[in-house]
Amino acid sequence: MSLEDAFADGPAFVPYLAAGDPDYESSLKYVEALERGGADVIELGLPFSEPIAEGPTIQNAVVRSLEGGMTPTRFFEFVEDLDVSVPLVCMTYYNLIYRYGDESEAQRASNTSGETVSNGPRPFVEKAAEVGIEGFVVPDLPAEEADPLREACDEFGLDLVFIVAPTTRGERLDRIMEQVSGYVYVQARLGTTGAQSSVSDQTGSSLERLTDYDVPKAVGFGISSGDHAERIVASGADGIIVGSALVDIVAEGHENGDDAETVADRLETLARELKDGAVAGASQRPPHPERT
Amino acid sequence: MSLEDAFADGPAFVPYLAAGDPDYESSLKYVEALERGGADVIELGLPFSEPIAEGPTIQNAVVRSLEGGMTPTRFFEFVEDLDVSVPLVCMTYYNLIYRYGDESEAQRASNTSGETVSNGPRPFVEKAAEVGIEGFVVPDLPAEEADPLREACDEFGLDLVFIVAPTTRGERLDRIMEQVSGYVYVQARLGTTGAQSSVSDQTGSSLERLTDYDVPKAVGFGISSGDHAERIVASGADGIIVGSALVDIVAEGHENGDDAETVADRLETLARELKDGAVAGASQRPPHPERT
Amino acid sequence: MSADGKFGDYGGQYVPEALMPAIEELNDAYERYVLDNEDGFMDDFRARLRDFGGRPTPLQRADRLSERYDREVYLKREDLLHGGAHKLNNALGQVLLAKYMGKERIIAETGAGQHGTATAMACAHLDMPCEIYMGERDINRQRPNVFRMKLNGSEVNPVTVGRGTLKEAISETMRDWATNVEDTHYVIGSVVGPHPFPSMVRDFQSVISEEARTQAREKLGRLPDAVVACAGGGSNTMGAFAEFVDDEETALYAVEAGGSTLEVDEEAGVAPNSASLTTGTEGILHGARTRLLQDRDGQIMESHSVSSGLDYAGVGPELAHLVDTGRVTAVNVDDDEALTAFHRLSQMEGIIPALESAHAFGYLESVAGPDAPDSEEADGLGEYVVVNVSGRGDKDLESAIEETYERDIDIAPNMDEFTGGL
Amino acid sequence: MSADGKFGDYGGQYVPEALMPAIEELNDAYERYVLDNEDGFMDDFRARLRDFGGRPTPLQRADRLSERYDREVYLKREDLLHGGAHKLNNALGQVLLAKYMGKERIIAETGAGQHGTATAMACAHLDMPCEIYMGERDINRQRPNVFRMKLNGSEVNPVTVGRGTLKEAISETMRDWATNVEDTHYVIGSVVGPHPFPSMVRDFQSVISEEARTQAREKLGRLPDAVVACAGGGSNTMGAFAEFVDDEETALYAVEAGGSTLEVDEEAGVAPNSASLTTGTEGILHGARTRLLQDRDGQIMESHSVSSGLDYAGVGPELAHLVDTGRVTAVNVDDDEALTAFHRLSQMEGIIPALESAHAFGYLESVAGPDAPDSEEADGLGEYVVVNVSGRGDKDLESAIEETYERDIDIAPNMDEFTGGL
Ligand SMILES: Cc1ncc(COP(=O)(O)O)c(C=O)c1O
Ligand SMILES: Cc1ncc(COP(=O)(O)O)c(C=O)c1O
Repeated sequence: MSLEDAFADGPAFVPYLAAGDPDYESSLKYVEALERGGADVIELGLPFSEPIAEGPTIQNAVVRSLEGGMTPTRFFEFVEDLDVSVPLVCMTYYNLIYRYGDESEAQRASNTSGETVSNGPRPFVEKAAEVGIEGFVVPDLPAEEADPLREACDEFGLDLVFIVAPTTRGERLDRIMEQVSGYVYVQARLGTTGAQSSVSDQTGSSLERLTDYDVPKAVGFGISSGDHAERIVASGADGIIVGSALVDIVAEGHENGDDAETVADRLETLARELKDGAVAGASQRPPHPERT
Repeated sequence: MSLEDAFADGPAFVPYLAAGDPDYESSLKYVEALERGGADVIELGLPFSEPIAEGPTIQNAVVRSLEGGMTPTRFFEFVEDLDVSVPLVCMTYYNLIYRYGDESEAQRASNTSGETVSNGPRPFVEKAAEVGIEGFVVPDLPAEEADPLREACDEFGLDLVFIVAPTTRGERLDRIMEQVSGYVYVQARLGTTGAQSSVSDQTGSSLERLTDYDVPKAVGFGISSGDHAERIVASGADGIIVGSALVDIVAEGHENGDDAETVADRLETLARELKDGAVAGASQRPPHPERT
Repeated sequence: MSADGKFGDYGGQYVPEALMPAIEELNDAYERYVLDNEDGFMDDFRARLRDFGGRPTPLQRADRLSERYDREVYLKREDLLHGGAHKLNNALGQVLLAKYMGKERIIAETGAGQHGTATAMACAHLDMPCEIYMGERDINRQRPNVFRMKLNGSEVNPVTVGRGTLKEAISETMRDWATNVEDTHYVIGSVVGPHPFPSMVRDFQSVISEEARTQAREKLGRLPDAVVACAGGGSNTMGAFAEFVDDEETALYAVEAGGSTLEVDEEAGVAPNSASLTTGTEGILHGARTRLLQDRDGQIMESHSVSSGLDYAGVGPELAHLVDTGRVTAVNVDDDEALTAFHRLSQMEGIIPALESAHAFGYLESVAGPDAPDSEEADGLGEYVVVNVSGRGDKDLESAIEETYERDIDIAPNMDEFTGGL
Repeated sequence: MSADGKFGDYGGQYVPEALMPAIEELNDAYERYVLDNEDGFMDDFRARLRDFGGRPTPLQRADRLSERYDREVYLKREDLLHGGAHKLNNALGQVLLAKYMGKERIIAETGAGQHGTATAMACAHLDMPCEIYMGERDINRQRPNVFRMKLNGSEVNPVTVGRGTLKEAISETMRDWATNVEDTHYVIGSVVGPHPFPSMVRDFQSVISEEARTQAREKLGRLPDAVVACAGGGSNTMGAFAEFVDDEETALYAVEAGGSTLEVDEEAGVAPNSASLTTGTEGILHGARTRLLQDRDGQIMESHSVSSGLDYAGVGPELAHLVDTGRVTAVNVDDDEALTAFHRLSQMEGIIPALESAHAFGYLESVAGPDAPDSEEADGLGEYVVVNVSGRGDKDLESAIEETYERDIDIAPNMDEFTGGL
């Protein structure tokens, strides 16, 4: 199923977890629980050492996952080991994509100049396609720098999701919307990721800018409850993206030493609440001229 | 007896102690012991808070005496209380001489401008004469600045002793020798006061510069034993000045809590050794053309 | 530099979308105020550098080093700038620019605290509220600089995530910026980050080479044969090089921190050095493509140097490019050599340099010192060398003494009585 | 000044005879090299002040203070001099002079350590062995400065007699000089001591007012209405005033340390201030007749100030004379006012001043600040005031924070997290 298709039957619920948080085996169970809870697409984080777009919740998840030994190679194994059928989006920072597979061990050993030139994003995309990933979100890759990744995605048939910020307007918006595929990640508020106790009022106006663009609009940043989900979908979103609220459950379980099944059940429960909220929101919204 | 007369009968032994070190009563006994030991003149220190010409031994004596409550007023009482018949020389720094008696208590209380103008050295000299002091040594008062004190001394018939350093030559020497009376204090080595284990070789040449001046020459700085005293007088000195070696005895007695009589006896013993040394030295020296 | 902020393949703008409008706005302001001197911005800036900052800084002949190295050694005295390092050139420029842009709040990151103190000073001078992010570990290592920032009225926000050092502080500041982008300017502390920062910071710092070039002509009637500067992010480096880049006859040496060794520990993700020009590989960090210390997967490594101002895993993209094209020669000096040079300059010239700047002097010793092997490198320095003294060492007294004690640097004074009580 | 080094009745040469020949030799060298520029001494000195020291220092308009005090406030930035205070002007001059005289060894006393560090720097620069006497108590209070002296290759000799502060260190240095007078020069740290020191130190420091005068003419086309400088021994003061003394239209304010109170405790021999111009009486100390803090008997009192550089019982004889004749107005500022001014300048202008210099700003506030009573004193300052920033406050960070904490200065930043760990 392509990403765009996941948005076809009503509002899509797009949860995020960092792969390998807090360890490989538990993390597999957690991601699978998201599907049981109603996920339509799953964003799977490949942790980078400098996660500049993340708030503390996801930063800490990244640290746990890295300490658990997560690497790009392990990440691809993780995806292969996962037993889910919804489309997977890999969320990571550009350097990991850029550096992947640039050199074989043998090349490296014989390279005395100290200079290693990257082959660019293609090897990473090729490998991602091979393990069944459907698309990417790369928070530190603006549309201006995205051509090489865009080309590789096109070559291997993957989508490239872009984030649209509250400050993105005019020409910039056009440039992004030209590049985007799968869905557009509508950032609900300024700042970094992180669960919030109230939902941003700007969602309606945020979405209005985008009505003319024919791609699903998934809203994220700060959604933490079924109620948030409902209101956001009611304001016109085609989907909701939820990360930190779910990661909080993983973190808490880890801190308390809860067993993985218990944590997985909690994740499934919150996932269902969010999905139900989204569905409820859809029934309240005015008929949409373009997306019926 | 005038100071110069004290040098008439053979070599003079001129010991120094800080008045009031370590306390008023003991100090009286110590000074009197010096006379018993053969002192011809006694230099009595009136302690100043910044004794820039003294080495550590006398600095510490000054601190003890000040802590014991010594002041210029107490110093004059001390001189009156002393039971000695040899001439006394007051050794102090110029600021104490300069500031003495500049203002009555009443003047001070009514003075709101904060300005107090000194009357100069006269009141101090007048008072010193009254209690029977014969002269002064003021280590921080060079001949160039000495006119006011010289005048007051002349008025009250006191002597003004100057120090001649190893570096003093030519015109400077003349200028000093014009001002000096009583005796000239010949500094045996560069530096500050302090007992030394060997005696300076320069004594002979030091004295040579002075042969043409008709005033007794007392050599000081570093003399600590009868042997030193002997050699210095043999080199031509008319007297020896000894401070730190005696002060060391006071300090040691104070530290050990020895009773004042014991310490006084030790002082008398060393004084006698020094005096005897000086006398022995005199017999070795070549007949002196001017002073027979 | 091309219009899109690229230096060869390096540079660019790899930042979250939320920051892009601010960066475009900044780029616009940079072009108008800095490049075109709109509203007399550059005149205002230069006047403040002069009156508040104390420019021009001298180009001083180092008499005893000249004798030791048998050539004319001149010092560009950025240590005399207000605050004690070249950092003020940039901080004052950016805070003033933010003021011209109508921004109401300044944020900055700092590692050793030099950029933070410079920014705090500039903000007090220009009446701008300021918050500085600093890793908790750095806060504990650099107390006097924390005091200075607070005394100048800045908030100091401890960063507790990760290892609590510069890398984390930069990330944290970017997060603040992404949240408050509309009224806030982020004063980046070196020629790093997304365009226009590398170009803009270079332009603010290039007053160093502009003065040095003029002073060299006045004092010796010619240009120097070589300019030597330490390189962390590379701002004093680019500042010292910028105006000489077109003077082909002047060799340019960027001295990196060799740390304890150039070997890296990939397992631990640790490079015991900060030599990204010498040993790093191409990658993307903090908004720009450049040379980095990273592992095979592209994870950023923990760097190390005895001098905290050089302790950074990346380097400015323009400097990386100039090294790739051969215009700048990247060399490095290890911790011991830097400490020895720190003591040598203190004793022989009466200038206690920042440990960062000491690296530049370590290079001189290593190629031209009495124990240096006869080498072409010494010839490369030529007859007339300018060394950039990027900062003074007052901030480094305690750590220099501690590190010296641990290592037993033979020319160091005996400080035994103090090493206990530190 | 008359030829014998007298300023009115003040001045003179009250030193042990052993030192007199050295002082005469010095006086001769002073006249030849300094006054007559023999062998181009003064040119050499001025060139080194420029290249090594970083002169000229700026005369900077203080924008926010000007607004606060409703007049033009300009800062003479001696804090930007190498080493961080005006002290280098004198230390460099004297060490260079000693070199011209063929001396082979330098000694100096230091209290806060600023003169010691300046002397150590000058000695390293000029390749002269150097020993610094410093009270043991001061050594413990001023560690960073002790480190700096040692790093510059000087010996630091602890003085344990008495209370172990500046007064004792001066006496001890005089003793060393009296012992080694033939090959040693004693670099006195202020306009105090026997002639020719007060005149010579003033001449070395007068570059401050020479520059300020020219800069004032350039910037405002006129001379200032007032010059304000703190006064400890009075060297920055005389330096800032010297060239203005003949400009009758320029008022001169010497700001002393008022400490905690101007009352003195004669019993204990303690003056809880260092206001010798305001409350002192005539006397003889350390080689000169001048104004002193002394008890009725003429014993020197222990002075006190929150700023250790002002903490001295005497003052330069020329300054005392200028106050007596009415040319200079002596005023004073207490510890609390000085600390408040320290914070105000740090926050409003981005300049952390030495606590000594903060006294000068405290005076401005007390007569022209928003809470000042309307007074003629404010008129006395006029429209255009120059304040001498004699040094930077880096040396004072810890003590300023501690003292602030004890006193609860309301404009101070919250430093609670640090006051424990100091
Ligand atoms: C004195 C000094 N020199 C050099 C540096 C390194 O920075 P850059 O390479 O950007 O000049 C620093 C950084 O803190 C510094 O403080
Ligand atoms: C910065 C500063 N200002 C002023 C003084 C006071 O000395 P003077 O009155 O001689 O200028 C000192 C003395 O250490 C000082 O360090």
